[in-house]
Amino acid sequence: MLDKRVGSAAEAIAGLRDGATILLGGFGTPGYPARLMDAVVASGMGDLTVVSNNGGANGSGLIKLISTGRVRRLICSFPQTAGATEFQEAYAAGKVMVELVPQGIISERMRCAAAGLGGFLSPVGVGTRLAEGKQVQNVNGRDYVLELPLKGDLALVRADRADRWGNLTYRKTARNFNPVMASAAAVTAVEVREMVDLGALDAEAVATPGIFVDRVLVTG
Amino acid sequence: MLDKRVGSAAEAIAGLRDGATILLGGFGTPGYPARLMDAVVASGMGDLTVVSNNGGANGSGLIKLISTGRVRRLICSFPQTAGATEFQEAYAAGKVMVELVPQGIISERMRCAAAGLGGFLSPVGVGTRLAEGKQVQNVNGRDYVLELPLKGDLALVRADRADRWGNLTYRKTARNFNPVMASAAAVTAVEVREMVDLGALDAEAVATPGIFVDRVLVTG
Amino acid sequence: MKPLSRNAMAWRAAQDLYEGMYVNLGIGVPVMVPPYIPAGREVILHSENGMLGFTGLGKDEVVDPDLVNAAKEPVRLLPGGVFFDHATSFTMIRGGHIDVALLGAFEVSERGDIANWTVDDPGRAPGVGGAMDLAVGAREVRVIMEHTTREGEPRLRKTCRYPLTAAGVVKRIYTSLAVLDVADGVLVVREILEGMTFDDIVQRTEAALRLAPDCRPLRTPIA
Amino acid sequence: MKPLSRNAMAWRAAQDLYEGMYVNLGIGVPVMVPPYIPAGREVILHSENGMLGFTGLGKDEVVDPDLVNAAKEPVRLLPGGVFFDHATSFTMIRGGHIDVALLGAFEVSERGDIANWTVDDPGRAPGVGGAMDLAVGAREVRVIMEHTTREGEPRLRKTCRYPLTAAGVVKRIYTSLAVLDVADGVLVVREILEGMTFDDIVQRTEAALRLAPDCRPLRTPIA
Repeated sequence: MLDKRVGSAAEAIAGLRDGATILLGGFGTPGYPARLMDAVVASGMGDLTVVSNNGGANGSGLIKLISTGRVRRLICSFPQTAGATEFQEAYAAGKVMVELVPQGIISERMRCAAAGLGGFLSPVGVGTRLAEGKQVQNVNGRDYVLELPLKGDLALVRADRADRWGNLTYRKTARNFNPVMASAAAVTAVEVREMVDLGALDAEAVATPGIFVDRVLVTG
Repeated sequence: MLDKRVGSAAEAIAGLRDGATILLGGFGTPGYPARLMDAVVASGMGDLTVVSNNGGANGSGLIKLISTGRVRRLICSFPQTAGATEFQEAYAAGKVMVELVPQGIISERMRCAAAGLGGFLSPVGVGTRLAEGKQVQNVNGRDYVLELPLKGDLALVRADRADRWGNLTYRKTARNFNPVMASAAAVTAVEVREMVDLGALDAEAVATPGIFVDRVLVTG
Repeated sequence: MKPLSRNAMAWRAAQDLYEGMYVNLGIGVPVMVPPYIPAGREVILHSENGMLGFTGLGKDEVVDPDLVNAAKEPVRLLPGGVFFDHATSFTMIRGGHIDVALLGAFEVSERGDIANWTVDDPGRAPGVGGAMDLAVGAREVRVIMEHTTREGEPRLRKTCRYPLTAAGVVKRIYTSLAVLDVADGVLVVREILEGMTFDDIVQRTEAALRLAPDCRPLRTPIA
Repeated sequence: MKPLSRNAMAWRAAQDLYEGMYVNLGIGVPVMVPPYIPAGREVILHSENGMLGFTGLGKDEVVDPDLVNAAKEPVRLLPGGVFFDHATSFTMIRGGHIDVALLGAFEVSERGDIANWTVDDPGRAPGVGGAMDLAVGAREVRVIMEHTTREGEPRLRKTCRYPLTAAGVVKRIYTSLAVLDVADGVLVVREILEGMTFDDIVQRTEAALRLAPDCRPLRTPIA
């Protein structure tokens, strides 16, 4: 019987190694997989590349990793959280290198990897500092930046409900980056509020089909 | 009050002109917008480019258009329907030019247009006849074909339920090409089985948000 | 004359949003717009984190931590509102499906260039968010910003001094003193804060200006 | 010896599908596979029109015209089965999320090239469907086909005569006479139809062959 449930957060992130690339779901707090990230902190792994829209705040696992210098590179669109100082301090202290990518291009680069494509031509950022060093291609008279796929070794995802095949539903704006990240990593670990029987999820409303999911941890 | 309902199929396709590009939903019969296509037949418009996975059969609006020479170019992956002869006869008689595109590349090219991108690098068809004449690019040691966006003037979509904002749900495998086509045309006309009150559709299960939809016809 | 407050600027920008428009509101003053959209107009708001069809939360409404806008503030979903993932959200943004993006900015040039993502402070990590996607992808880009910096320097420039978000994309600017449209390398002044003159605006602006023949007084019902 | 029937070939291919595999079945013999998957193995079938987790329809089951597989035949969704759109479906296919694609073919070469989309009949419009996406994107491509044409010509070739679907992608071939694996420009014969010899296979094959040391008889419980 196919059952993707795991018993602990440590088991969910098993295989994580120094130097890995982690795709980390969430937009601020909604959809952020707090328990899985705590397990990453506990794992001791470092030299990580983390793809996350934000830089973490308020004592989260991500900000702990960053503050202790274990994130070599943060690929994000908006690292700073309003009202929080921890990221700014770690950044000013040189503890993390930031690769700033426009928000829609982060998700599109991950989708590109998920969909098995070799890159895409983006109109975003053309002629700006964020396109420096990237190849520019002209198609039908318009300039585009060639953006390359962004694939993770491990995706950490927060969902609402799952079944044992790994089908997922999300809750409101906690969906955000999670579906695209789930589809763009070699291993996808998910924490969910609730596990339901196979067949209990609406087949029309599953936002992440189980094919993209490897391990599911129920955290409540 | 924003209300995308229209009273007739003719109104739903209003503005269609000779030479237009139509994105036509459906995979065989499921999800094929029969009433809207009948209106295209009745409109008398020709010199059309039609993007459709199949070439139509069994007296459908599409096969009528093709048989009467009104489709200049059919962009499809699998024109022939098992057991049907009408398409084959029209093709052998030179009534339609076929641009054969791998099935996943048809939808990806439409998604590319929908997402405002300039093209994408595809591993599909590299070195085969279907890539002849297309630009090949090597990225990180692998060859890709540069595929360009495919945008419609009019998308014809079949959905299950809609609300007055144009939010759509589909039914089972009748979903197929419809969501990507709905998002990739200048004007999107939809026929639905049923209209429901605003707020009656599950906000987590709407497969096509109303932003992609212009006109909704209830056909039952 | 006292310049318009942030609320008053939000009010003014809201008046130009019409029935059936799909509108994205950037962080800063733009996210303050919803309560000022004239009653009865169904303007459908888009939030890049993955939502269409919401409005601000009323005073006594319950906060749902999983229901936030791009500024991570709690909001309320309207009937007909829907959720989707981030890739779909930016398909809407880049693909020309958003009618109007209302953005904050540091500076706008007379050619409609916008700079709103970094002030180049070497000690601070910059943040771009969805600004570049919105600036390039929305059908129309409008900016809400103070007319000048706290130090009194013009934000409407011949050329932006800060790194660009996108070039030549801004159509209309709502400032604390005026409403201006970008037209062929010059900003056309459509409305001037009641009690001020065109010369007052010229003195506070570096960009080339032209007075619209039908320029009207800029009045808001809130301070 | 009578070659395996289409059903028997489908049966043989089904035996190599294991618990938890995501498998796409092409039109032709592959879509006949579901009833032969050993009971109790949860193999999750993918259909490129936008569905995961289904099986063939039983004799007395009601047909739902909106519930079809890639061959447009009615099927039954299993508990846990889901629907999605076409772009998502091919994300699964091209992105390496499908463990096994079982495809029909006209010819396969000794290097694992596959030709399955056109026989170059100038009077007939060719059809490619999802074959090229599947051939390039699935983690493993397996082919089910008759060992020879109706005229007795080998379908396992040194080089395919028909236009290619993809080069060097096929890993295993189930024919009506044998099971073969592609290995460095030679086809390794793993199983030979019971009652036939390696020489019998050699005579009916153009591709370079090698007999596996542990080659077994190919037996099926159905005719």
